[in-house]
Amino acid sequence: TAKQSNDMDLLRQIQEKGELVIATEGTWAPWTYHNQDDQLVGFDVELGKLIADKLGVEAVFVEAEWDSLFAGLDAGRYDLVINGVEITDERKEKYDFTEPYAYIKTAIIVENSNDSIHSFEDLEGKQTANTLASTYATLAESYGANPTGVDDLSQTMELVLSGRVDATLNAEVSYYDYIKEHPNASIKIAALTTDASFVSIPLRKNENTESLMNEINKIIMELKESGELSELSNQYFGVDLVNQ
Amino acid sequence: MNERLIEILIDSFWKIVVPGLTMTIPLTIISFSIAILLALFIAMMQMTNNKILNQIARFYVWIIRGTPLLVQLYVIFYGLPNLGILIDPFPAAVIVFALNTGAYDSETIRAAIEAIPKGQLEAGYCVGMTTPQIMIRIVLPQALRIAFPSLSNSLISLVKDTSLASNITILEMLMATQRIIARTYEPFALYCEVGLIYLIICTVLTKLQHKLESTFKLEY
Amino acid sequence: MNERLIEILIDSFWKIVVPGLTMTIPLTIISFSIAILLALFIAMMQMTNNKILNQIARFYVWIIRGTPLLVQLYVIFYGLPNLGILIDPFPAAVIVFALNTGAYDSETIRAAIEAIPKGQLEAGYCVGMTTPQIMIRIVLPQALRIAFPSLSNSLISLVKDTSLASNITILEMLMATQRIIARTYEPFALYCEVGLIYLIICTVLTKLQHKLESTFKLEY
Amino acid sequence: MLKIKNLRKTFGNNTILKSIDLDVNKKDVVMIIGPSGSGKTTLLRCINLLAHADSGILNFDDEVYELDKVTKKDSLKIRKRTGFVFQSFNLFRNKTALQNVTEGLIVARKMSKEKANEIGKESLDKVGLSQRYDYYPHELSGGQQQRVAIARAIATKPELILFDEPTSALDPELTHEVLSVIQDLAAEGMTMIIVTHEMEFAKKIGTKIVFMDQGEIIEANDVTTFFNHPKENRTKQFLQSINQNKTV
Amino acid sequence: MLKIKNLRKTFGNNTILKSIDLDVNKKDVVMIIGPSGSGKTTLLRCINLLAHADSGILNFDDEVYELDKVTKKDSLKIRKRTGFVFQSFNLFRNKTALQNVTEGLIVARKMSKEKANEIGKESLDKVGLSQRYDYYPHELSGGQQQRVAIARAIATKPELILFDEPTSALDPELTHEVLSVIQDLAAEGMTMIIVTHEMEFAKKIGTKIVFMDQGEIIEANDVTTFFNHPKENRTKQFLQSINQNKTV
Ligand SMILES: Nc1ncnc2c1ncn2[C@@H]1O[C@H](COP(=O)(O)OP(=O)(O)OP(=O)(O)O)[C@@H](O)[C@H]1O
Ligand SMILES: Nc1ncnc2c1ncn2[C@@H]1O[C@H](COP(=O)(O)OP(=O)(O)OP(=O)(O)O)[C@@H](O)[C@H]1O
Ligand SMILES: [Mg+2]
Ligand SMILES: [Mg+2]
Repeated sequence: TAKQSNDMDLLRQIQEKGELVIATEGTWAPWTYHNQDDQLVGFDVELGKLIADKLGVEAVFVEAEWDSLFAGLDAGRYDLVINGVEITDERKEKYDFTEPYAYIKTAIIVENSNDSIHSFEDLEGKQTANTLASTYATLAESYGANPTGVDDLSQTMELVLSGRVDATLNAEVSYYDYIKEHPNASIKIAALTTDASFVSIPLRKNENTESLMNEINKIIMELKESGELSELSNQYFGVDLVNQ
Repeated sequence: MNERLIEILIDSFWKIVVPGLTMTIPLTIISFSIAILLALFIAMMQMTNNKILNQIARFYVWIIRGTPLLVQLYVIFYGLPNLGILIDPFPAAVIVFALNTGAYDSETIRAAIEAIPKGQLEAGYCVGMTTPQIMIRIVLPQALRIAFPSLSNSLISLVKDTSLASNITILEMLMATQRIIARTYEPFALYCEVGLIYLIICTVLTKLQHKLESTFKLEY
Repeated sequence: MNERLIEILIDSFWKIVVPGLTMTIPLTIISFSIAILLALFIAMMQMTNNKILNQIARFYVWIIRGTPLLVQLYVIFYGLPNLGILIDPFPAAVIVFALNTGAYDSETIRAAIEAIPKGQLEAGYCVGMTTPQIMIRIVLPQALRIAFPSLSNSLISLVKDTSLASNITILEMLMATQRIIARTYEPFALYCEVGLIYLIICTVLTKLQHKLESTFKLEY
Repeated sequence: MLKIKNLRKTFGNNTILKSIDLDVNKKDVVMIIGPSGSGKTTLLRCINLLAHADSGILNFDDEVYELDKVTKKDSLKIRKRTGFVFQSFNLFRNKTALQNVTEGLIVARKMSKEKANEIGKESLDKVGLSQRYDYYPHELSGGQQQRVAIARAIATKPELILFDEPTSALDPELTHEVLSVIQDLAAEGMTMIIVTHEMEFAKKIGTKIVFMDQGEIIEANDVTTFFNHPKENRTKQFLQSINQNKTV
Repeated sequence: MLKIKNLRKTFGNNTILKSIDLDVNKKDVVMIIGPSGSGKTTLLRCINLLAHADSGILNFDDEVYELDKVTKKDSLKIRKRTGFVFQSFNLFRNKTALQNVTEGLIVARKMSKEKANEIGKESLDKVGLSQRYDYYPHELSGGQQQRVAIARAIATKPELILFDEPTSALDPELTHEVLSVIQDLAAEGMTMIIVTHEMEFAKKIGTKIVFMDQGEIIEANDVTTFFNHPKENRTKQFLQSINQNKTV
């Protein structure tokens, strides 16, 4: 864990320690998860390593529950959270966000035989489920659905499959990942958002993080331009989520 | 604390309290009531001379205490549908919490019964009472008084354990909190807020415990 | 069950057991040992005539029982750094679990002490023993026997509650399981597997409980 | 009405009662005397099945029980017909004096609460406790507790009452009172077995004396024969020690 | 050595002891007699501070204690110098007979275990329990428990022993034995206060008789005067009832 005093530039602290402490869930494939050899991998993890590399320091990953990531960030235990965090206006009030490094579309996933949902408007009065740590509940509610939450993605899929809910909202890429593991699962995408939301790295809002923010922004731009990031995306998602 | 945070906390107060009133508290009360009855029953079963009843009770306590509540919720909610049994979230939660708390409480009650001197039971026999009659009128009133603080422990734990019901789509206080955190990214402050609300509920229970404890004080 | 699933379950077995052996079990044992000492201490404090000690003990039990374990973990791990106190995950977990279990257990022990007839204490006074001496040699040996099943409850609960340590970056069994679920999307099977591993640990504890219970059987 | 044959009782390796035979007729007042630890309490406990004898046969009226094979039903049956006053009283700790007496009436004998209270108060009055109806056991003195125990046993009007040292905690005045209560019961035809250390008491209301030592019945006889013409040496020795106590 | 002045004790609204005055000299054997519920046990409990008197002054040798303001330290001091035999024995349930006796020696008097065992066995032998060292209380008969309680109190060789009906559960033979133990203690100069219902016993070893009724000391006198020339009517009545018991 990082031990740091609040009155010193974060970038300088990181460079002095020689390590960048990155917090991530480690339980959200393909963003951040453990492969069969139990190594922490994923799109976010690779990005973190690249950033640390470019800063000339070592990447140290810390894994915790989703909400603990932010508690630890606030407490100064971690330098960064890289965990597929979507930018919203409300969140911007809390954190400064770097350049987006990916975009995602939200999908409505339903049981194969479900014929009643073809668009977000069809969610009106329907029962939906989503993971707690997400913005999906707000989204579903805005279309008049009745959202309940559970802890993880697999639970939401179970709920759809057992018919306990009509649909689940989730990242399109998560659906594909699930299908990869369960090719025979009787689910399908019923609709996709037209506007993508952007994924970025949140930083604590204070002047100490400014130089780090600039540095990371530079690095993300570089990675985008060089195509490295797209390559990573293809590797993990099978599609390029970097350039819309 | 900045203004934004204060606003969030105020705004979220009712969003957390409402599921507390409509879900956490009813779920706790219903489950606990069933659990206590179950626990009495199981404690009795463990103490009879009937080997089969004995084994059944021991098996139940062993399985339930031995596995995490979360897994029990999974089995009932996500496992049973495979056998064609689809139970709604609320009854499923009641079943699991009652079964779970009942197993723990049965051990507490058994211990308390064993703490009552045998002479009490024997005196009951000698005035012609049957074992169940003695249990209900003589032994249990004394035993429950001894078990009381431990049973309060289990009730107060249950209040907070019901938060696991979020795993089976029940919107209780912790889930309500986590929803707000997902939006605002203020886990620490919001967890402290929900902690405070739990504290209020548990304060009522603790006061009640102390009140009942002194009302039913037994001296010997 | 299909082959893929079986493979996943076999493959994950050690991935779950190892953190169980290196984290869940040590964390439980260390925290529980401290908790019992703390509980004895607090129970005594609650029973002295010293009003101040009384209030302190009551306050401690009230706050700890009243708030969720999760919130306590948050306060120690994510809250204290704001005051410049940065505790590593493992010691932080030990502190929280010991404080938490200690509060509950102190109530159990207090109840058990109150179940011992006053004559035992008085007889101790009459042979010139001091209150602490009587407690240690006469009252507690009897009280702990009564409290034993409830204390086992709390130990067995603790085994499973340590899974909350994943919130403060500690890799224990449940977190290990969730990692595998994140990759394989097989929550039901994997939760059943981890449930079984918990069951094995708790079986050992239950057996130990029954063994000790019959060894220290008290009759009167 | 009660016949015991060859009753044996062991605790671990210790044989506490060795082949006890005892005959009790209707209206008998059998006094069991004997040194501390000789097995008197254990014998009473075996009779109403609180203790499990290792072997032996019990005739209660015309029903025959093998003591090593009694069922719960047998126990309940025998206990409904007997009363028991424990040496250590064993009052229900969560019940008042009056409730201690009425409990058996209301629950086991299905009596109405009013009727039970009436009888309960009557019984407590008999033993001089009219001032203590609503006291809990821990608020009563030793002698008061003992009297509640006596009241509890006689209230149910059983056919046979087993008293285990019923006057041990009582002063001479009260002993006198309790004695007259027991005498009244005897007059009403109640059968009783009484363990006691008070020889005056034994002489006064006993119809039969049983002297026990080390788990055996050394001598059993009617009162006058027993005290005036003891047969066994052990008995003589015991009786002698009593007289010794008396000489100041 | 012990002087009590104006001791008062209430439970709720009931005054259990009303202005008790009592003088005990060194080597006195004070016998307290009186009906059940008269406050004898409560008086003993007030003397060694197990019960809190509402008011009163206690002189123990030259130390003066105000009974409504005693500290823990005072209690410990007084209790280290006194022994107590409870009416209900109160044996330590988790200790064997021998351990019951040695506990106070080892813990409170810091005696070595060997020495304590030696004394413990000696004390148990004195009361005829050499066969029961390793029995737990629940394995002992009533009389055996009472004797353990006596052994426990005398083992510490205190300056003052308070006995609450020490022979209530004992047969005449044993009463005789315990009596001689107490006589030996008296001979050794031990001061004792003994609550008893056995008048023979009181006559035999008492140096002083205190007769209590309804929380008051009705009459206190030396043995012969008390029994032969009682002053108060209440006393006469009480003594009469004793003689009544004797006539068969
Ligand atoms: N905790 C209590 N609350 C109310 N009354 C009590 C309490 N303890 C004792 N008493 C009353 O105080 C009186 C005196 O009791 P105490 O035990 O001193 O009598 P005693 O002379 O020792 O009688 P005994 O010979 O029967 O042992 C009794 O009438 C009893 O009911
Ligand atoms: N649970 C037990 N385990 C071992 N021995 C026991 C047990 N219960 C009783 N005994 C022994 O059995 C013997 C007889 O006990 P019992 O209580 O019948 O004696 P008693 O004649 O009633 O004596 P007392 O007059 O002292 O009451 C005693 O020596 C006692 O130590
Ligand atoms: Mg006996
Ligand atoms: Mg008394």
